[in-house]
Amino acid sequence: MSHDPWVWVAAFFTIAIFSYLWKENPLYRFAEHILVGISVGYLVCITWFNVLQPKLVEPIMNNGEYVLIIPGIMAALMLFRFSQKIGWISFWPLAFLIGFSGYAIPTVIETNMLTQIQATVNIPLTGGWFEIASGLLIIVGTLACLVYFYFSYPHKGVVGKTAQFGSMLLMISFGASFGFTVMARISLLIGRVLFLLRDWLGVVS
Amino acid sequence: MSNKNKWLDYLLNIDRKVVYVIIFLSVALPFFLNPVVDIQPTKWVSAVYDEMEEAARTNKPIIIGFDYDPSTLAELDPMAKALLRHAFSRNIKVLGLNFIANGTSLAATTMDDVAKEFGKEYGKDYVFFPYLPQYDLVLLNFGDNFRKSYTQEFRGQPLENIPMLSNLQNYDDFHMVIDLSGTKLPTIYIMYGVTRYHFKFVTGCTAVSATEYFPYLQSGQMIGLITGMKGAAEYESLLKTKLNLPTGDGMRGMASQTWGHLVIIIFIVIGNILYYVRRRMNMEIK
Amino acid sequence: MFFKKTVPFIFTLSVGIFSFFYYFMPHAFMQDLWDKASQWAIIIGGGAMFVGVISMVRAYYKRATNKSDPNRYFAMLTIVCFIAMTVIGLITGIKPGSLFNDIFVGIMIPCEATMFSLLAFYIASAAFRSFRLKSFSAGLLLFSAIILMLAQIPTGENISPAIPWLKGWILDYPNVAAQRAILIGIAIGSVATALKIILGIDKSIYAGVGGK
Amino acid sequence: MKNLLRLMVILVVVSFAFNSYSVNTVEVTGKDSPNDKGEAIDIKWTLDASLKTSAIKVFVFRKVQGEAEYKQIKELDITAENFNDKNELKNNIPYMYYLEFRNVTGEVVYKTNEFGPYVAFPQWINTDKIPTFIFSLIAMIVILIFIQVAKSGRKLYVRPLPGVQAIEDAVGRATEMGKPMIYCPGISVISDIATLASISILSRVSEIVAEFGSRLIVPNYDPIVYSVTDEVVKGAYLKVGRPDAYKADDVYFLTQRQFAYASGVSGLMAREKPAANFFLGWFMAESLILAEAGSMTGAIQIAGTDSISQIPFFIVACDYTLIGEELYAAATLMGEDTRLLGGLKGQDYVKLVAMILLIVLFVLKLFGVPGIDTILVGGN
Repeated sequence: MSHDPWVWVAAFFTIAIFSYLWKENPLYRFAEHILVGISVGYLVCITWFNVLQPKLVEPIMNNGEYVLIIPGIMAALMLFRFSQKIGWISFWPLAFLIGFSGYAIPTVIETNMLTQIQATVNIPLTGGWFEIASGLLIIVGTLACLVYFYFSYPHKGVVGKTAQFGSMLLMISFGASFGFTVMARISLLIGRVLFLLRDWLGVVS
Repeated sequence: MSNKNKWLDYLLNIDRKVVYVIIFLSVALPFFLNPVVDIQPTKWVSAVYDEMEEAARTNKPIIIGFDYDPSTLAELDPMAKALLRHAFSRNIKVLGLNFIANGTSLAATTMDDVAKEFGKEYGKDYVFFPYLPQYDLVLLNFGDNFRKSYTQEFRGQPLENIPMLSNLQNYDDFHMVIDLSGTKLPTIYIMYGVTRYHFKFVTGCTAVSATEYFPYLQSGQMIGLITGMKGAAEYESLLKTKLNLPTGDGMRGMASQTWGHLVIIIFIVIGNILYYVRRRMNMEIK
Repeated sequence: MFFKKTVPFIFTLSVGIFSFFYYFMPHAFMQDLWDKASQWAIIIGGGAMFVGVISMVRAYYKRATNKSDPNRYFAMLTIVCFIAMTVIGLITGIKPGSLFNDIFVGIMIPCEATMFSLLAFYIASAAFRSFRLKSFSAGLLLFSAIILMLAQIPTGENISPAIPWLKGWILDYPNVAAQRAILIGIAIGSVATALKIILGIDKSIYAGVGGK
Repeated sequence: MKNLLRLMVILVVVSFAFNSYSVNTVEVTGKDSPNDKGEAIDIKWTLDASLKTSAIKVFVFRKVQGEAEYKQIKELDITAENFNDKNELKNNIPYMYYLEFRNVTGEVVYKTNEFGPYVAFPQWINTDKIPTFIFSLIAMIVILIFIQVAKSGRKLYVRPLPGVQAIEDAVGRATEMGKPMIYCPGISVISDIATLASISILSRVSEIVAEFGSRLIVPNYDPIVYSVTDEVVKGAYLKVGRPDAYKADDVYFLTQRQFAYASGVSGLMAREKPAANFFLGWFMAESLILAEAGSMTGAIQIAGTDSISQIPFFIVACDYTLIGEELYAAATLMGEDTRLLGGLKGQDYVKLVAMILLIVLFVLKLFGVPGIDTILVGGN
């Protein structure tokens, strides 16, 4: 049995959230509302200590980089989003931030398209018949799945068959992520149960 | 006929709470049994292990991105601890990064705990950088010189006072980059880091998003992948067999993982059998 | 009209075109300008984080002061916790060992981790009550899922070494083909989205302003 | 005059930059590292076996040509065979180098002669990225063309989708049985494409509902999406000429917290016992709760999302699932949103270009055409 008060607090909140399984109740609402308040307060402090202080306040105060006042003002303008009259002023800094998605266009094309196509083409069709078949499966399979997501030609005849083969590969892949998701969800529960049994009650080593 | 029908109805519309109790017991009870011992590490986990050994040999530091928050703590924290234990036991210097605001304290605490185990000193053997927004820009500038984005480390000292960082500038000075995350960040690391600077990149991900990283493994943009709590258990078993380091929470949860999975598989099978028996009976009545 | 629509459009277009060509032009001229712009963006990004904070405080403040809302006192509790956590953090700092960090470990971790661990219960009850083998696709999906699940646990390895091998093969071949096609589809989608935003064709980013 | 002289010196010096010095057992070459903003010189060396065993460290020394004293700039492991010198290196200045190999005790095992001079200079264009530039232009131009063509109102062909039929059948069945339908537009913001597609489908579904007088309940997650769905459903009743039949409280804002929304909709399903449920838009982990609660009431369930991690659950728990971009295609077939149509067709033809590129390169590689394996991503 742990003697650390914070472990007891953590155990209380764990049980409070688990109570939601029985039914939505005031204990759960109490824990949820505290979580919302604390996590937003946490965000404010992290933003201040890790971002605004080292990147804005200190450079201006200590090193006199007064040019940084401009981004500082633009950061403040973001908050005018909520005013009825001059809400539009918050568009300016937002527009500046959104502009950086200009870099996203070429990098997405190189990273998630050209490199992928290049890797598919570079698959070595050598070794035993099984390696060759598996390699071909990736090449033909990628094409088949792309055809499945192609909407400008009706899925009839050969194109229909390719799309069907593509949808089978998609189902196998979704099955794999389904199996992984089951493991992920169970792991989250294992983490909490381990906390209750070991760190709190100490009935388990 | 009717009582079989009654049983079927009861089972098919069983109250959710009964199912909840079953899954809870199937996860809680195995903790009282002795833990699972041997696990066969998969190809991509062994690749990460070998790459860490290579980092030890070339004596270059590594970067670990702790991009997870409490919601995915159960899968990624055991992984972080296993990787840190491996790095510290081989005297590899570690630089911690973080782009998930809610996970900042988590990462700082984990690094300090494991460093204490190996008597490693903050600033000399490991250092943790603060949270920054606009991670795409930070990752891009990291390839040129990380001092462009970071002026202080997490505890507030300027980077010049950190002995470990003296002759480090960008990705080239690190052997590899490991990103632990359940979010889209590993893909961001590849798009804004690997594509431009071609460093060795490894991902530790939650099992939910594992399947989407395999194209990057096949194309070589990513050289290793650790998947969920099982991946952490595999890495711990490698550390146990090769470096005789104690196993952590990953292995500890494997018994419950086994029972939990078996229960879910049985539920799916039984659920479908009952469903089809019910449908055939409805067919007969009509 | 000029200030509301045109100025933001000029910002987005100019930064958009500049960052597009920065990708292809490593020259020092582009690099220095990029360093300046990205440093500003990080500061503005810090400011953007407070937008979320204010929208939450407004929402809960409205509920706290609304007489008829049954959860009135809970909303007040949220506001109080928010102020308390902020003040504690600003006083004690955020380093491990501070009270701020203890509250994070003692309250935020259990609440958030337990909230998501509820999903294990939901997937269990869904597995029993709603995952049905209704079509060939669902059948193929469940077959591949069960192979994966068995291979995750030592039982799978004990049943036969073929299961872990089959899991490896499924992930390295059919899964790569399917996910690669999805990746290419999403990549083209995000190019279209980014292009529409930069060229001002899609203005929905600016929707919802004015404190409704 | 001075500038001309300096230019001459640089030209002479640059001509030396590319040759290599053979320095007895250590072969050393150096050049400006390509495709960068300058300030970087690549040094490469090859060791013979004897050096690899005796020495364990390599020390790189550098000085500006003409200066007297060398400075140690880098310490490397013996395994390293190249070094990209980037620290405080200026462009257009000739640098001289030499290497020192030291053993375990730190004693110098071998010292090369000085080699160089090497000059770093910036490049304006990164030649490795030219294929990316070409493909980016093609993609952008194709997308923009189709956005304009769709905006001009021309009809663009989109293949028939079984999913559209499934949605219309589900609405028909619920109308026959006189039971309500529940339509969830997802938990994302209005600017998300999945939400726009869901709203486009909602407009068609609410038209059918308005015509036959059945009941459609739309619980919303986002206040702004709520205001849009409210207008869309009201508009459908207007279009069909029965504005009075529109029940305003069937379309409402539920909550903006993930699990509260899921349990709220589950409670709604238990109470209303709907005949059909529609989950169309962006979903996260709560999709599992919605699909399960719906399947318990025996309703027909149609789902559609581009949130890849949730698709497996919808497939096994619902009667029909629109996967990824099928949601956008269904939206263009059912609604009249020209933006969605232009986006879909533009992306479709860029996908076609990608498919053709894959096939062509694969065929070229089969015929053994050289250089195919790095054609798209440059030499690195």
